[in-house]
Amino acid sequence: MDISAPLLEARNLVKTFPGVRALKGVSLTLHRGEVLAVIGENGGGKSTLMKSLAGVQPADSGEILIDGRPAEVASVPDALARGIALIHQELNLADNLDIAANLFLGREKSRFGTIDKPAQYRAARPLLEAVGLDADPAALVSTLCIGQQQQVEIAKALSLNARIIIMDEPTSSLTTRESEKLFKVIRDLRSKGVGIVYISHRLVEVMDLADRVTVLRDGANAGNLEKSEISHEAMVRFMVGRDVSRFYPQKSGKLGDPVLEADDLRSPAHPQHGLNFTIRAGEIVGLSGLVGSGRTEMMQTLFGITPATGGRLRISGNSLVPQTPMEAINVGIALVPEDRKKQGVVLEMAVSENLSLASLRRDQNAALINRRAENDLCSEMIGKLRIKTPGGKQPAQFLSGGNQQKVVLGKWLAMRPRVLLLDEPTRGIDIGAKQEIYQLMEQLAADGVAILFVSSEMEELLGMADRVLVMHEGRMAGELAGIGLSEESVMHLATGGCHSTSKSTCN
Amino acid sequence: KPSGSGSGKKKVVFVSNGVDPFWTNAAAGVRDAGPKFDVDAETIMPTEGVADQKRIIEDLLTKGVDGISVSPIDPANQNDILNTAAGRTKLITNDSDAPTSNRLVYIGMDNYKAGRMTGELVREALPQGGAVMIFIGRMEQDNAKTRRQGTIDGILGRPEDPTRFDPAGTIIEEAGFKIMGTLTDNFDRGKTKANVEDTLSKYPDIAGMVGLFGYNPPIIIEVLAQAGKLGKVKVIGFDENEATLAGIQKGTVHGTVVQNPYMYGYKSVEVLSELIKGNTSVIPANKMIDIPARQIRKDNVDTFWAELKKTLGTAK
Amino acid sequence: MQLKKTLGITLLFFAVCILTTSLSENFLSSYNLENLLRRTALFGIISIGVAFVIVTGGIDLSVGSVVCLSGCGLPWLLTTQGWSLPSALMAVALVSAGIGLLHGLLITRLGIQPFVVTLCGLMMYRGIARGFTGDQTVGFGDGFKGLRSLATGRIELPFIDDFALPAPCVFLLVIALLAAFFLNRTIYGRYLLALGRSEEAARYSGINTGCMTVLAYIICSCLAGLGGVLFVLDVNIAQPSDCGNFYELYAIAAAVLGGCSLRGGVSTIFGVIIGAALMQTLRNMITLTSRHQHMEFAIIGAVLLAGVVADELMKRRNIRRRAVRALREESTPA
Amino acid sequence: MQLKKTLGITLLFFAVCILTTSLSENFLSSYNLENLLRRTALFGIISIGVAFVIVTGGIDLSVGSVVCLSGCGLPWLLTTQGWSLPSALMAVALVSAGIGLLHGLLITRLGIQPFVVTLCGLMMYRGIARGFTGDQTVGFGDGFKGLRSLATGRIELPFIDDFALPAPCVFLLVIALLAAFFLNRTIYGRYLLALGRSEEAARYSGINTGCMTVLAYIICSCLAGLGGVLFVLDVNIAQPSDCGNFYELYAIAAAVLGGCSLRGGVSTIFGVIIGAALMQTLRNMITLTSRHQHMEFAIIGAVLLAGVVADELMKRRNIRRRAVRALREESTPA
Ligand SMILES: Nc1ncnc2c1ncn2[C@@H]1O[C@H](COP(=O)(O)OP(=O)(O)OP(=O)(O)O)[C@@H](O)[C@H]1O
Ligand SMILES: Nc1ncnc2c1ncn2[C@@H]1O[C@H](COP(=O)(O)OP(=O)(O)OP(=O)(O)O)[C@@H](O)[C@H]1O
Ligand SMILES: [Mg+2]
Ligand SMILES: [Mg+2]
Repeated sequence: MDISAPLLEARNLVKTFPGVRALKGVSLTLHRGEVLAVIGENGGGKSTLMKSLAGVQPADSGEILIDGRPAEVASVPDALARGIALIHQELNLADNLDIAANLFLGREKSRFGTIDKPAQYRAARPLLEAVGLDADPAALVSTLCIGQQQQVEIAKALSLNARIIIMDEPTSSLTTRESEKLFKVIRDLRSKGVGIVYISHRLVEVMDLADRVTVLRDGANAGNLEKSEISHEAMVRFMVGRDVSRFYPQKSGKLGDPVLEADDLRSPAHPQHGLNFTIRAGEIVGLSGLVGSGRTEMMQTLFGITPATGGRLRISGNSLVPQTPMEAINVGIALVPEDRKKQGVVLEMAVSENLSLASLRRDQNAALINRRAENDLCSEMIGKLRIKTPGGKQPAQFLSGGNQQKVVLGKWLAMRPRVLLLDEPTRGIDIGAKQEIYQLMEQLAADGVAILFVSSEMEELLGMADRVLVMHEGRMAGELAGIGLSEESVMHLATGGCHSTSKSTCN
Repeated sequence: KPSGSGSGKKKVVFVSNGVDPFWTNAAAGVRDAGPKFDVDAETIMPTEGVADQKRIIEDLLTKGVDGISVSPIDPANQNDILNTAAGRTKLITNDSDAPTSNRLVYIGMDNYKAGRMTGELVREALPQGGAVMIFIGRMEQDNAKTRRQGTIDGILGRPEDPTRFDPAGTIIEEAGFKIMGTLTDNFDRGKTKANVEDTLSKYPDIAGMVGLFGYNPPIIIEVLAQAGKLGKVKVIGFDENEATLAGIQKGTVHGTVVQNPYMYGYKSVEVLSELIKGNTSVIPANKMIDIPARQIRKDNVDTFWAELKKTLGTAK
Repeated sequence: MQLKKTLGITLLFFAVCILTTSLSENFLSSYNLENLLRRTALFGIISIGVAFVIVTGGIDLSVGSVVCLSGCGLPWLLTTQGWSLPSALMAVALVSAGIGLLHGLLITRLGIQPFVVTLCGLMMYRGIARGFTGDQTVGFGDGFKGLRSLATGRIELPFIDDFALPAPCVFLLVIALLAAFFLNRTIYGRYLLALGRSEEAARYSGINTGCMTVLAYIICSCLAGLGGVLFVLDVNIAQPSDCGNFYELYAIAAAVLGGCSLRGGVSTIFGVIIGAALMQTLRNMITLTSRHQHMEFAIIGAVLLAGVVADELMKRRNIRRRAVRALREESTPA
Repeated sequence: MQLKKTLGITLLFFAVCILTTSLSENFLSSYNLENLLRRTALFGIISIGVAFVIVTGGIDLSVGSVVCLSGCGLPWLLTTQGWSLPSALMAVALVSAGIGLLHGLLITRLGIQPFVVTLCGLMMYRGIARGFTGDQTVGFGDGFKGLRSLATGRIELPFIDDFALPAPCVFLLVIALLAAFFLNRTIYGRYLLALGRSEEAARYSGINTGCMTVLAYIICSCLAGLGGVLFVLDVNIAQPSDCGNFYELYAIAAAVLGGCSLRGGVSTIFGVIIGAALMQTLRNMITLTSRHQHMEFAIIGAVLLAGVVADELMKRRNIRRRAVRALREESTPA
């Protein structure tokens, strides 16, 4: 084995999808004991590159070298045999099976083709410990919450004893605390000589972890940064191709009357805790908490998806607890949901149809679709939100994540909401689109909309929110504003006050 | 419409009421008669009941055939299509008549009478009466309905009345007989078998079993053989399935009533070819060409079978 | 878009027609065309109903049994029970709608799978029809000629001699136009299409998806009920153990042939009608031209499969071609 | 876990048995039990096959037609064509496996939906059987007694007089044990369960999901083929136009009753057998105790629906109860 040669080298990879050339000759080098961050805008080709390195979607042309020798990685088993493991951007678990079964799927510990379950459970425990997941290996994956499932994915990659581990946005559904555990694992692996490719849109993490950064733009290399060159500005410059000044917009600061007042509101997931809070017109309020702390549940209760089991809610002074989303919409509440692809847009439908889906009812002519209103709305929103699409007829599935999110926002802007609920509005969205969404939020607030947004990104929370509500295990743990608002104070409340080792209670 | 078929031969078609070995015998008659009377003769068997039969007749009229012999599934309600056919081609009925339609003549027998003949066989087999179960493919079609009613009336020795109807679920106790019911199987042979088996479970002392559709008796024999009750339970069949005839030879089946489907086919072609030529003298005054049913018992089974083999043999 | 999706099946349909014409000079006779149109109309109506359910991503296996229930129920009520025509028709309509409502509620409220719910329905409704008729054939005999002309009537067309439009075609035409209009022009149609692709996204947009899904099942059952009525008016009798057997499969096959995806969200009413016409034409062709009538379903099955496979291959080729074109365009300016 | 999923159906089954026993003293007669066991075994075998396909999230509508093809094919080859027994059996097995392979390849390679592929199969294979038999009944007559004892034979049990185990039960037992072992203990079974729930998760774990899916369809068709052979050996004759009609629906219903989810990834072989037994017991019950034989399917459908609904309601209550318990536990220490 040639020690001086890089662990993994990709040269000139090209990958074409119907209508899209996702990779136009991308190269990448990874050394032993190194964390290489790969960043870039949505649709830049990061995931595609990783999938071709891991044999999931082999590249059309180009070369992959391992230890300096050309290696063919045409399938997942090929990649596994060469010690390459990939944690996918999306969760890929069979939730009808238990944790151990998922960890060793495809590589079962077996005797004569029969599975040795005890051996699997034994082998699973240390792996779960390493990623900080306190769960029985015999527990069904369907009983875990998203964050825990992500931890199972990470443990699975560890179980491969891979020499190269690729992580495609592993922290997108983890909060700071869970992320910290992951970073510890990554540092451990690095010290053992494992090469790690780390993809994230959270530049803070990248600065924390990365030894080197490779930036992709439009399916091509946009630049490389050595450890010493890594800085927020440098990364952004490469990603966007220009300087991005003033990341978070200026706050206007004028607050109006209370618009949303919750009084002892009880969500079905945590009916034992009543929620109390108030949001004023023009205010941007952040909602923080650990994974599974009940933030999404609260948003869904406010929006009538999972109607409240008790308590009162006042919207602009009128009492109403929405029992269906329609009722919520009628009083001026809008929700940009957490799972964009499933709940936000109808992927196969055209951009224009997605944009009008909520306002059709309002613009109807005796139940007929008002085509003119639909087209007007479409061009208005494409212009206003700068949605990048060849036209209104383009199916939403062909848009990048950021542009899909803008479509969801556009759908609700058309309804002129009084209260805008945003659940992880920038998850998996690149920096350019993020900034546009921030500006939009600020502008809406200036127009008197009350905004409540959930975020697991501390930086965004502190940058955007006038005030932060913190949830812990289904209850409102506290409220922070002004000088009291800091990363430490949020984490303190989110972890349940003083003790930092309390286990997260999912399921 | 006149025939357009290329061979120049007149075209006649025999339409059955379903798919069954019974109709295979009729088809043999059709095939044999074709060359004899110099016509192009064909048999079609509808699979999906009455709607399918209608569709086939319509398509045949389109095709332009010179004569059709049809076994209407439910004559009382099929006048429309029969009259349409009668208006466009020579139409006769077989096996089951449609007297109110414009058909030219009916070739066949009276199912009620044949049923009574079956009933007589039951009385012979069970002189001191007993419990009897009737098995049949379906209750709905006209020939099944009248055949079953004839059988019941025959067993009980009631006066003739083809319009009488006893619902399937009623137990009829008369004249020393107890008719336990009628079980249908919708042509699912597995279900027939289950019906016979379940009858043995339900009435261990059953005295007689009557299978009114051709495929019923062989399955009854099969089940009785497996249960070791051959001979103990009297079997009376209908139609001339090989296993039924073999059972009569062996004495495990008391007897069967046979129609003459071969003759239905043969005669249909003959009558149609004459009608096409313009010879209406083949139509009797009562518009019925009777091909009577016969009772087959141990004494005449050998001659009948030999005859049957001969007529069917010529077809092959 | 709509056109492209139905292009393949339309071509196939014309190919079958041309083939049959060349094999049998009677195919194009007005008598045959009328028969074919009537059958297509009858099956087309129930296929459109099924298409509504398929649009929501569901399936309705009970169509044949609902055909049976209404097809047996109407003559039974009229002749055996002596109900008046309006009340009998009303009863049939209410029962059909009630069945759809039941299906819809079980599916949306209890979350039971459509396949399972309607499979139970398939067994039940035929059983019920066999029950109330006492397993007897029911029919109109010589009566109800006026009513029957709804199915058997022919409408003389101006300027065309010797050919008249079968009455069921008028039903089909009206229903097809209404269905196409509903799906493509009204907000409720849009809601159905949206929820068929992503129930959640539709729900999160304030659409009452449960209600819309129930509506689709009601439409399906009602059209099946109407189909049953027209079938029995056409044939004049119905046998409860037979009537409508397997019709759900023919209807689903017609919808799939016509371009509906069982994954939901896609519909072309025009395609569904062509699909129904293709199936009927194939059966007609086999009776007209071949002596192997019992091979009928082997041939229909094979054509159906060939159609679906060809469609799939064509789709793939199109995508590949479009990709190549896009790339070329991309590289030209560079 | 497995037990819990099948608890409801097992209770229902026992309830039906107890009810029937109380209504008819003949239900528990050894003759009746033997018959019931034999029928359950025959339907159980094809239901297990279908369960394999359902585990992958697919569906096989062609089961009844494959039963018809092999059930007509075997006697036809043996009696009409005069093939030797081994070659005829081999041919039936190969054709059945080939059908499964075809389905699997069309589904995995071309991405056509299982419902569509097997719907075409449903039409084709019966048509083919009707074709080669010339639409004639085929059967063994008085011959092949030895072969037929595979289906009609009874195996005397030690210590039990007057009751013998029907031979098909041995087949069922062996197949069920193998199937349960395969699904729960072997890595391939694990692969099937995983890909049924999330095809991608399995594929990304390096599992050849295409290959495993094809395998499931082959198993299903082979068991359907075996079922067809046993059916015809039991009844002695087969009529191609009727043999096996609707058996796919009975098999799917048994699998669903037994706890398989049509969404894939869940299987309980034991439950499937109980499901098949329940359906057969219901039919037996109706013949034994009621005069309304034609209501049979209405009753079966209603029981099936009631079972599914009760199951769903129970699941919900359990979830709610667990939630309440969790709340109480949480609030106690506080
Ligand atoms: N299976 C596919 N079929 C067609 N196009 C695809 C496919 N997968 C990816 N693409 C396209 O390839 C391009 C690169 O996508 P990729 O997922 O690699 O981006 P990414 O950098 O990972 O973005 P993100 O940050 O949103 O995860 C995009 O334009 C995307 O739409
Ligand atoms: N549909 C559901 N069924 C059962 N439990 C659920 C459901 N949705 C959420 N939960 C549970 O409710 C709790 C709160 O979940 P929620 O999604 O509201 O948390 P969150 O703070 O938004 O976390 P995340 O960042 O993962 O979205 C978790 O324990 C989760 O497992
Ligand atoms: Mg990505
Ligand atoms: Mg959340």
